[in-house]
Amino acid sequence: MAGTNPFPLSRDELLKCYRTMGTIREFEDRLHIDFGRGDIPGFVHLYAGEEASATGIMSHLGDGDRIASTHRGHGHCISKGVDVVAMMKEIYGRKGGACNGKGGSMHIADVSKGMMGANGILGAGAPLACGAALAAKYRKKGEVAISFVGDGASNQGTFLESLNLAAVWNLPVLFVVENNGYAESTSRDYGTAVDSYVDRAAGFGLPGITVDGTDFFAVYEAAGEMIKRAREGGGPALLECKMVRFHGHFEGDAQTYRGAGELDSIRADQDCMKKFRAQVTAAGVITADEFKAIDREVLGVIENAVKEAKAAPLPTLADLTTDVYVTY
Amino acid sequence: MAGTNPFPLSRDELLKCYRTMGTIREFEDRLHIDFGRGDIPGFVHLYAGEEASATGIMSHLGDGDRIASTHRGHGHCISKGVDVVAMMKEIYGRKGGACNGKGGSMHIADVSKGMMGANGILGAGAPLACGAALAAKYRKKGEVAISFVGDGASNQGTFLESLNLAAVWNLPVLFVVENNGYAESTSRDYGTAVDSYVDRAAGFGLPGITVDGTDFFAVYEAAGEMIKRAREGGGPALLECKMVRFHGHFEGDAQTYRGAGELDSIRADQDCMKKFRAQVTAAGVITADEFKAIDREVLGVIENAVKEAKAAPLPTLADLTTDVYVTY
Amino acid sequence: MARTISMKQAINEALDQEMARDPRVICMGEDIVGGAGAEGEKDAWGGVLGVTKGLYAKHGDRLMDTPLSESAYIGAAIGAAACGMRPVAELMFIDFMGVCFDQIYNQAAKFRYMFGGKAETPVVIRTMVGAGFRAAAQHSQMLTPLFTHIPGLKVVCPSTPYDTKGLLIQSIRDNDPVIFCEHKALYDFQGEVPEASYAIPFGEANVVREGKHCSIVTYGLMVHRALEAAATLAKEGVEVEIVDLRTLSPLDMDTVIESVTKTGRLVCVDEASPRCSIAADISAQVAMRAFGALKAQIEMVTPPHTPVPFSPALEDLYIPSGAQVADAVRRTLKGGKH
Amino acid sequence: MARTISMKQAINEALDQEMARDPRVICMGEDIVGGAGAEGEKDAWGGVLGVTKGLYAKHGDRLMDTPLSESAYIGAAIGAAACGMRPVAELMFIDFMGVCFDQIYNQAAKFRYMFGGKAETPVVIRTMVGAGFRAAAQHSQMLTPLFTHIPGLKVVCPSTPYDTKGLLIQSIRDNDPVIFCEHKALYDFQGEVPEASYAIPFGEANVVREGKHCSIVTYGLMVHRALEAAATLAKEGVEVEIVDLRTLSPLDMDTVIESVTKTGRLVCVDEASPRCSIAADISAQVAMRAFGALKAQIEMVTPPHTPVPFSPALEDLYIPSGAQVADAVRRTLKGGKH
Ligand SMILES: Cc1ncc(C[n+]2csc(CCOP(=O)(O)OP(=O)(O)O)c2C)c(N)n1
Ligand SMILES: Cc1ncc(C[n+]2csc(CCOP(=O)(O)OP(=O)(O)O)c2C)c(N)n1
Ligand SMILES: [Mg+2]
Ligand SMILES: [Mg+2]
Repeated sequence: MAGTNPFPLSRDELLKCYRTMGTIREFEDRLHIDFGRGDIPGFVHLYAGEEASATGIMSHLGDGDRIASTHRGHGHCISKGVDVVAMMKEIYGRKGGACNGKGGSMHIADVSKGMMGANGILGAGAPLACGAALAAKYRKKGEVAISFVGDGASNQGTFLESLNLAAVWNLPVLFVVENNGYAESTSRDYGTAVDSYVDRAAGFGLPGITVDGTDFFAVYEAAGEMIKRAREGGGPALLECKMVRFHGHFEGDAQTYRGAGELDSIRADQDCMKKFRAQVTAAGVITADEFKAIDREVLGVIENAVKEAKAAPLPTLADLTTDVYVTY
Repeated sequence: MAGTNPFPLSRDELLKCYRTMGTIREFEDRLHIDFGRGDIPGFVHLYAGEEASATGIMSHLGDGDRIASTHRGHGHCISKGVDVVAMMKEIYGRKGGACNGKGGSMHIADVSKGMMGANGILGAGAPLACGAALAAKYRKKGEVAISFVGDGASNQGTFLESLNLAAVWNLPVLFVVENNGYAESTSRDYGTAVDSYVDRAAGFGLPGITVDGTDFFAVYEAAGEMIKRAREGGGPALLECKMVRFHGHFEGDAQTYRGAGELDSIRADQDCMKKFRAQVTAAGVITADEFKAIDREVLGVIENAVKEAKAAPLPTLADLTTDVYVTY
Repeated sequence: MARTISMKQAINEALDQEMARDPRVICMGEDIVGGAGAEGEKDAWGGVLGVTKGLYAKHGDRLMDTPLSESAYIGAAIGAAACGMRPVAELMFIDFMGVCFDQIYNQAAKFRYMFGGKAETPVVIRTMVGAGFRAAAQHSQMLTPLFTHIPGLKVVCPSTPYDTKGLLIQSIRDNDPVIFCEHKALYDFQGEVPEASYAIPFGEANVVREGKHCSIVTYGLMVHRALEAAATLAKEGVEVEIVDLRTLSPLDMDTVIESVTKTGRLVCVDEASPRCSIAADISAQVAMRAFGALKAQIEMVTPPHTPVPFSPALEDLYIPSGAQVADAVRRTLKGGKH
Repeated sequence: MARTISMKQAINEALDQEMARDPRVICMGEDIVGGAGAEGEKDAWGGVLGVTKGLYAKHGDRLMDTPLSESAYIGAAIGAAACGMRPVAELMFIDFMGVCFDQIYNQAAKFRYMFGGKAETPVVIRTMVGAGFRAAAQHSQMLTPLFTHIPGLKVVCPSTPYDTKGLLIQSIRDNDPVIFCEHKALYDFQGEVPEASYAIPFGEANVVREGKHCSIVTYGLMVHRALEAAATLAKEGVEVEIVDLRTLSPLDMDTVIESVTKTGRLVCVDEASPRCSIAADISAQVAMRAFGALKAQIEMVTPPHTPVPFSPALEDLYIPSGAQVADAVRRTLKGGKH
């Protein structure tokens, strides 16, 4: 019924979450095109299709809460509040980029926003998030930390050790396994020897939940509960988001490992943004036109980011050897 | 009833197993004394109190089966058939030692016996055992590999990754967690965030069993089943042996972390050799005098090993730089 | 018969021929086949840059995709090697050594010594090294010095398709653990390579250019930068001699010293970070063993002591250039004993 | 007021004083308290060799025992450092770096650069180095070159209780990641140490003995071997100058070069394996930057290119001795420009 809002978020919050997801989608789809054109250097891993996970989780966080991300980090950055212009400049290797062009796509960070960095090493973010959670524990302000990991990377020792450490120290940390079914070209079911991450979590004394990661509200609610629990001293937990990725592992991947029609069908049936729009318009809380307006707005934001990135100056020899140490 | 043998091993096999356990016990108790005297250099971790685990498991193995051991490796070596004189010489740092004096207590190996080495790095044996199992899979002779790990080391990423790998590749490997309640001075319950290793195994899709590791027959039967299954292509499994250690973590440890009377009580009530004798004499299969005869025999074996070790020559400068490479 | 093929193809061919020759050779790594457990194409990737593509069709299950667990599967390769196999494990980027180094330097490298000469561990770890891919700080490192430092390891880093094939075949046949470093920026580099199988012995540096004024000692991609410098300098009447080390451990110091004895001058070029580098190692050994032959200071050309930057504008400045090498040669030519 | 205390006590005191001074300082490691979850004594160990014993009584839960998971807890220390804490994590033996190196060299070391200068990671990793304990190949390594090679890390290795206290305090206050190497064979070494807190700046080598005939550059335990050699040589009328580097990164090359410029001769002594070692690094830099000052070949004294043997008979031969250092000095004194 139009007017009554059945969702756990206000109309404004819903709009904001949609804008975040839309920004991620447009950011990534644009990179896909520009990479294809040869404009963008290096390895680029796109988050398109997975937006509901980052956005649903990050809606619960403030700047004092920390996240440790993965190689597929753009969505985590955007939903944690990192400036998209600074991100785009970074990906273009420019001065004024989030890392002044020194990090690139795989290393975007903004510590002022609690974003501890995308990470080129699988599983490496988990101990860092434990450390952030440990710091939060000493600070006693109820802050939490989130560790993102892919289904493939969930088999890294670094990640597995962290599950145990978090439980032993009862840290306010949430481990989010973003299970998009593949690690590069290898299926999750080949590489991970357990059906449910809830069972893996249980092997480390952690509570776990599996949700449909393409359903924003499912992610939002499960994460909300777990984060609240962690803030209150209830300790770590693991959230598995089952999801899909729309582009290749990285740009340039022909994705021949996918089944016939797989990509079409996930784009048709498992598009988290489509689902969000459908749920929210059906409830009459936001109209299709309002969503379209946001889509247009976001298009402009990304268009502008690309323009600014291309116009930004390149770093020079003087930048090469700065920022290695605070003092040396 | 005297004469009928209720055990899954013949009288001769029982005598052999007791001799093995007794050899380990005497070997370790003797090292304890000689270390106290200052005769033995380096870090020495004794297996006394844990003999039923190594012996119960190794009874199922031949030379073609491989084991990867831990820092507490003497018991694994002896029950896998490594020569005790060569071991003793090694621990005394002599030529003619199992490793010609280059390895010492923490690195005794005998590849000809399928003993791939004690290991100074926690968790490091697990991938090696996976590799042995992989080789066995290619060789197709039904060989298996065993990976031993302590309760503390079971939290190493290397070990945890190996559980997953073994399951993914369906390797004929058995992971044995020797849970003696402590990692150095830290209790198992502090360091390991799950009550049962069966749950941890389940987190990697592995079947697991927990047994009383001070009960030789419990170990023997559980290991036998799991090893048979692995030989037949049934894949990896995990066996937790709950056990006790009689000496300190290493020689020199005052063990003040133990509760009052703890050491006395485990020596009184959880001595695997006492239990073995009681079970077997009660069934009338072997007499107390026969056991005593073995005890005496073993005493002589170790006495002789120490004598030979002390008489053996020390390595010299010419040995320092050999055996680094096969060719260089 | 020699044809012109790429370094990538040379690697593929070496693996193919050795797998055909010796049933104990097996390969494992992340996506070295690709498509495991998925519905689409099997052998979908053949490694992240397609180097092993096609081998699955010929050798089937002797190539294994792995979970993303380098400690476990590289350790398994080492364990299998200790049990009679000849595994070739791929560590996708050498930068990932930090999650599995223990298995390499405390296990594989030390077994033989710790076990008193009674173990053999014929494992090969193939891994991509070097910068130039705009892959940033965690996917562009050289790190050869870290492995060269470790007794018990052999370290190989070829500069041409010909050397690549011969050295990889030697690595597989070798009875010690070998770290085989493939420079990603050379994967498409073309060169003449015989079709037949051949092995290039370890510890034999290659004098890729003769000259009398100055020796340049280097390896991998930097051999090509040295050749650029040589071309420039030749126009100035300076003839440099270039020694391509090919294997960093064992190291052919005899050839280096012979060259320095002839030229009296030395420039060491290394793509690794400067401190405790291969460049430093060679320089130090020359300053110790052939000091008398030196007519002037030794020069080293390396990147700065910084991580590898992402921005192409910076990365191009980071990687030692032919011009920098030429400058170093000019500096040492200007130097001299006082 | 200065008293004579051991290096162990100096470490304990530095930690104690810094924990008292700055609430952001926390310590973590395996059994650094001891007895966690057990029924007996709390603070049962204070670290495997008792170095942190007693700190728990004073600082309570700011010292944390850890599960046996170095990647996780050292990574957590690094993460906490990036979030405003000043953690001191203990890696029991440097030999264990292989299971957690990624967190150190790809994370802590690179954050600042990769993030464009916007991150600080003030973490200290305390770790035991060196041979002499009959602890064999996996518990006796030096490995300082591996860390020194990495841009973004600072590497400290003191030789006396006085330096230990001052450098550890500096390490904790420093805003970059520091690898603090404690030589286990020096733990009981005694020396004068002020009770009051003080910091010794990084990058300042210490000339522990002045002399005019030859410079010996070294660090850690080897400083004492150099002093032995100096005493022997003094009887022969040879006065060596000994430079104790104290910090390997940053490195005080100015002091080294000043000394070599004075003496004209250099012997580098390193307990690390020879290839790509600290000895090689210093030698190479001198051969590049102060070649003109050298009157003879540089000599390096290191162990052989082998793992550390267990047998005391071999280990004593493995570790460079004062006699070997003296011989090297004699060799370079005999050498000279032709
Ligand atoms: C330690 C390490 N090993 C391997 C890689 C190479 N690599 C990068 S992404 C990737 C696949 C990751 O899969 P998953 O964790 O499922 O994340 P996804 O890419 O699906 O988001 C691999 C193997 C790496 N970056 N780090
Ligand atoms: C990677 C690594 N970390 C730490 C150590 C130091 N260490 C040696 S034994 C030990 C305790 C091991 O406990 P557990 O695994 O339970 O085996 P137990 O000693 O009880 O047999 C520790 C921490 C090590 N050898 N390797
Ligand atoms: Mg995935
Ligand atoms: Mg234990």
